[in-house]
Amino acid sequence: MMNVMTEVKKQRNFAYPSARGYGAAALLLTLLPFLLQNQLYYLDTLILALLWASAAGAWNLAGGYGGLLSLGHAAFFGIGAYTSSLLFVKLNVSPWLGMVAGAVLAGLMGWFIGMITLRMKGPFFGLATIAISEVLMITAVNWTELTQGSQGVNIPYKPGFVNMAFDSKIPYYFIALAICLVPYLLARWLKESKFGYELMAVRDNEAAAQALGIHTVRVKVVIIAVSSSITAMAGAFYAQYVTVIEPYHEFSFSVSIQMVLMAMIGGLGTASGPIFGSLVVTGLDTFLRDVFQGAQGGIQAMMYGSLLVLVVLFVPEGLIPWFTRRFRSGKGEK
Amino acid sequence: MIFLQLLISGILIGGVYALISLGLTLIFGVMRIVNFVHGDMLMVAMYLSYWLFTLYSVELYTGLFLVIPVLAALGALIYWGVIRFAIRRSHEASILATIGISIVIQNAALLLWSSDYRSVHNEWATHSLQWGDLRISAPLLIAFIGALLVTGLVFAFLHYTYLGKAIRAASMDRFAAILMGVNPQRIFTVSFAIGTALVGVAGALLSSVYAVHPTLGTQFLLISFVVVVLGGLGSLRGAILGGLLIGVVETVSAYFIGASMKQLVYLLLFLVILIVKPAGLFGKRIPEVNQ
Amino acid sequence: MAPLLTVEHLTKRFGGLTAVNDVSFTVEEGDFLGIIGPNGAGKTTLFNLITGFLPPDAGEVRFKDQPITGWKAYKISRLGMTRTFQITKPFGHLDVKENVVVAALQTSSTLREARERAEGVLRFVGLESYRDRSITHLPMGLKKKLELAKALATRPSLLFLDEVMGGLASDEVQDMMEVLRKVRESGVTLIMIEHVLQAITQLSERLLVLHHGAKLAHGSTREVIRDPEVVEAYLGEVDPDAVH
Amino acid sequence: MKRSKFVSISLLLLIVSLFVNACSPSDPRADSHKVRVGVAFPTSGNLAKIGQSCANGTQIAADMANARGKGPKIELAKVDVPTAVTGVHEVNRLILKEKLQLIVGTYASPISLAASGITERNHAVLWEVAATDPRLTRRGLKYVFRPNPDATMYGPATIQFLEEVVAPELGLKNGEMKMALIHEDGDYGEGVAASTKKAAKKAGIPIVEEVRYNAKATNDMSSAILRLKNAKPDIINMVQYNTDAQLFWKQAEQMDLNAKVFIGNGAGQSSDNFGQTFGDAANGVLDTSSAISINPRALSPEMRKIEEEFQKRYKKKFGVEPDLIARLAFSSAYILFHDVIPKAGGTDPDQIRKAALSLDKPIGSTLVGWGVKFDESGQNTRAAMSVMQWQGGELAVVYPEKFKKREPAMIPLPKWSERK
Repeated sequence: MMNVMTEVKKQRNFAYPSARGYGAAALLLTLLPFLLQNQLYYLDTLILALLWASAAGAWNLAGGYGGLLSLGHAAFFGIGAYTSSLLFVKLNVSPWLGMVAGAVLAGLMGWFIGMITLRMKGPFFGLATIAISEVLMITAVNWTELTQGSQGVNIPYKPGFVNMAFDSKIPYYFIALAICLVPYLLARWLKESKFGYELMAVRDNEAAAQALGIHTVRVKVVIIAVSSSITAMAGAFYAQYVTVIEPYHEFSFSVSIQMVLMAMIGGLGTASGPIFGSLVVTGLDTFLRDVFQGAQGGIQAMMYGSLLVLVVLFVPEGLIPWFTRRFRSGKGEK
Repeated sequence: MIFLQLLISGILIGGVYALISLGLTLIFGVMRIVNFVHGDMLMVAMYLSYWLFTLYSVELYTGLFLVIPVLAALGALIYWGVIRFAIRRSHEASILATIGISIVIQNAALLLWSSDYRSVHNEWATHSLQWGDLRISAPLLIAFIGALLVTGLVFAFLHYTYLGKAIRAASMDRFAAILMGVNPQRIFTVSFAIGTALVGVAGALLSSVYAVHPTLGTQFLLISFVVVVLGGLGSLRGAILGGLLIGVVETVSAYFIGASMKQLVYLLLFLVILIVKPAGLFGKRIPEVNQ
Repeated sequence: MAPLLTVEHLTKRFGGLTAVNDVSFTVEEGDFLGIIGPNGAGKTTLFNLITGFLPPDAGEVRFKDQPITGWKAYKISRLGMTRTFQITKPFGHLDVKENVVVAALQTSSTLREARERAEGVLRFVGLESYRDRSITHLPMGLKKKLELAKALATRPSLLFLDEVMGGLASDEVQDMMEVLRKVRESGVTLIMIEHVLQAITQLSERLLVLHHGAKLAHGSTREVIRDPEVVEAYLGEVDPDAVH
Repeated sequence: MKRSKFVSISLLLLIVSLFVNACSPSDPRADSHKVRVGVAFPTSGNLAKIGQSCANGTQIAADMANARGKGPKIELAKVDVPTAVTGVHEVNRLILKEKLQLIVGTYASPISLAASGITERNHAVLWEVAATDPRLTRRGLKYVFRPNPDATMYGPATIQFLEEVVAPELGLKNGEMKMALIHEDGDYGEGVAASTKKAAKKAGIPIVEEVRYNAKATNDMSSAILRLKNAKPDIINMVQYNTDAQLFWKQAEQMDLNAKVFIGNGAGQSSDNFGQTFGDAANGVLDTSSAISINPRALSPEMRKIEEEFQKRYKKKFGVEPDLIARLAFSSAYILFHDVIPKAGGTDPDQIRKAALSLDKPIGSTLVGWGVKFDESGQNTRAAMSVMQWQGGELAVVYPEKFKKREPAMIPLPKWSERK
């Protein structure tokens, strides 16, 4: 972890961005869906990008800022998707409440996993998280009374705000945007807070952090719990948007890896990294699927795989730190 | 009698897992990277022996000696081309690299050889030895014997050649090994090549047992990591014992609690062991290699 | 008034090797205790036992008569017993100032206060001009100063220094000794493991000598330097007059 | 500070603009004599082989419909949908960007359920060719049509075959025919197993054992085979995909698992790979599904010509014989391209619905033996099932009477020892 992000530190010590910067961004983000009114398909792509950005952003809180490289975050994504859907389908509980319930449940699960995986370092921690998401997958497949097993849960389409289901895509965009902002703002806060500094200290050198009096166990467990609950929120929104969830995908390794890759491509331990990573990956995947429409399914997946390898070789610290470094060094840095 | 048959079947499938994990424990042991390409190397080896058998009617067990060098070269190429840079960057970068290569290989296989399910059907494929009313599957038995033979060979290599000792040293403490004049790049290339060649042996021996298709690798990936961690990193003995243990546990639990939940047993076993002994069942507490 | 730190029969075995063998000593408020001994004498292990990084096999550690044996490292540190590491452990992705801010945060209520105090500590140890430097290109001397700065930023009452002078050039040793004198004057009690004898003899009044994990000698620096056993085991000839 | 904020905004704009101009929408206006139809199958990932067969079958259906020149020329826009979320995204592409109103697809139930949600909301038609989840056509959706049978039809068809053919052959009454189930625990396996158990209960056939397993992670079937051996069933009913079906059959021989009847349900035992891998060792295995090719005498003369042309075109275009799933996709798609679209005069969903509901074709009027009569929910009520058997290395229909190409043989199945 050490030498990956040596350049990241440069854009940390910034003062608060001026109101104008924030204002411009806010304006753009609210207008965007209306701009794409007649290009609804791109709105759909954007919504998916924001959905995956919120999951990647949530993962990044633990993986990027805390150095806890979980390879099984689909466990929390699945818990979020299943909790809100089952509450809605079986007890007619509004998905908004379901999302909160899922977040709390996943947070507890994250706290528990944090406690049992404390002493595991590096690859062992990653493998343990993969095992945990597999265990949850098998449970969901076999606990048919609760989860309807592998047949999956099909969420009936009852439009209305309470049911988080809409005819137009624009409300979905704003929900995805809101969820996506949660980990983003949290990440920005981390850089300016005691907990944030302690977390990054634990990531860089746990022994040194303990020597300074940081309760490293609590810091790690708290960030995993927070990261899992936000991942669950993304899972709940996913369920409402795709309207069909099944254990073999929602708890799958490919979902876990997608979050990790987006955060890595964008830039570990940066606030906007996962968002940018998701835009690139979702955008590229969509673009390639469009270009290679007729051809055998494998081609765009091969492109996706090669992109990952290229990022590792040439832009290991991720695109955002690379841009900011390139952008800043162009200005004759201090 | 049931239990004896379960035990035998468990040991036989355990032999398969051990054979596949041998290569992984070498790579994972030496370089501590979670290598996602390993499963796909098995798939490539199986395709290779399938084409050798169908196109050039080269028997599986003779084709083996062609599959090994090709896989070794492929392993060295993958290390030299990509993983070498990824490791220098960071731990995460190496995971990202192996996942990327895995996706590329799987989809290349899909494009090149289509998604058909192909398996070698020689007379050995469904042959089985009878012993009383116990049934021992011939191809699995051959794979099991192959696993023991190969372990012996690699064990000898690791203990009696300089290169082998250097690899073992690197897997115990990379920095100490470097201080002793071990050239890490050569060690990593060789261990990656041998590791991949070993999985080549597994592929050749198993191509009559399983039908190969592009995503076959993912089926064996998690379980081979479980075996390697149980057995302790870099420990060949551990990989064999770990493989047999998992094979028996899986077969017995599949019988008693149902095949759909059999994974639960060994996954929970895996988690408990990681919690109690984060360096694996037989492994020593290997000092955390800090950059 | 109970001594600041009491160590009684502290023992630690790694398999057959007894790294620390039945060591007992006390440290009074305001002392400056030096710990010397050949490599592998168990000095760092002793630090790890006292500061909670290693659980002892036997013996007890008391801080102002409160038993803290086996406590977790962060709890002991919060009592005001902070340590530095022989092999420096900076936070790789934070710059010099941020490393100190992390430490200062432990005893500050707001981030701004921590930043101000961190600035103060940086000036105190002479690192203020390197505030924005990243860790990877920092020379050893500055890394050692950073270790000290981080420890000081937690406002310790008892400071454990593990070879802070290791690898420093002679002028850097003088700077460091000057800083340690100022730390001492600010009322902090210091325990220092050091090989640089010049620093030991000029800074510490009392001296503890470890040999093969056992206490060879413990007393005022002047007497211990002359103790023939110590001389034979470790020092070789030292001009007794050099001792102040 | 302002600079990094500015950087992320400019990057955001860059990405969005990349989207907008890179894929400009093609000409939305579909002129009358040409119609564009979406085709969405999983052509990558685990279901790649089946998905590709479906896409091939659908392509041939379009070629042949165009060759007949009855209705407008049909152009296909293919997309790959390996998972539900890509299904949603790609179906959105076909509807919102390519402006299509008719999509043929998906094979896998979760993808079908997800895709039908999107088509319904966007006033477009989903023409499902193979997915078996009963819920697809039970949610009151107006624009979902499924010519193929759903999972609930497998059970009754198998039980009916057991009662009418197997029971007399073995000289056993229903109550005496002990049946064991072994099925993968995915949506396909669970659906068919559930309907089989229900039908068996109704017919009084005892279920003596049920083994469920995870198809993706099963490397060894010996414990499952042991469970089956213990139950000493007369009939073993299998619901398996390709790899697990082959592994199961290999180990059944190795462990000498014998039963009077082995009967599969579509997928695994009906795939061409099963025959290629086992050759004569596959002989005697039965499979309930849509017929691979029914007895010509049950086909209308026109259908007989179509079967030959399909066989010829498929071999010419893809170099291999069409497997059952390709035939199934072809039959479903051909109903749409050849009968529904010409009648609807285009792809307007309401016209398509009207044309589809108006169809009334007897059993045997498609390649795989179905008739065509859609109920209000869009489910084809005449999706007749048939039972096939591997004989002489080939899969041939042996039941029902009208479709039979060959007599059912090897009932009871000879023991493995007697086979060699």
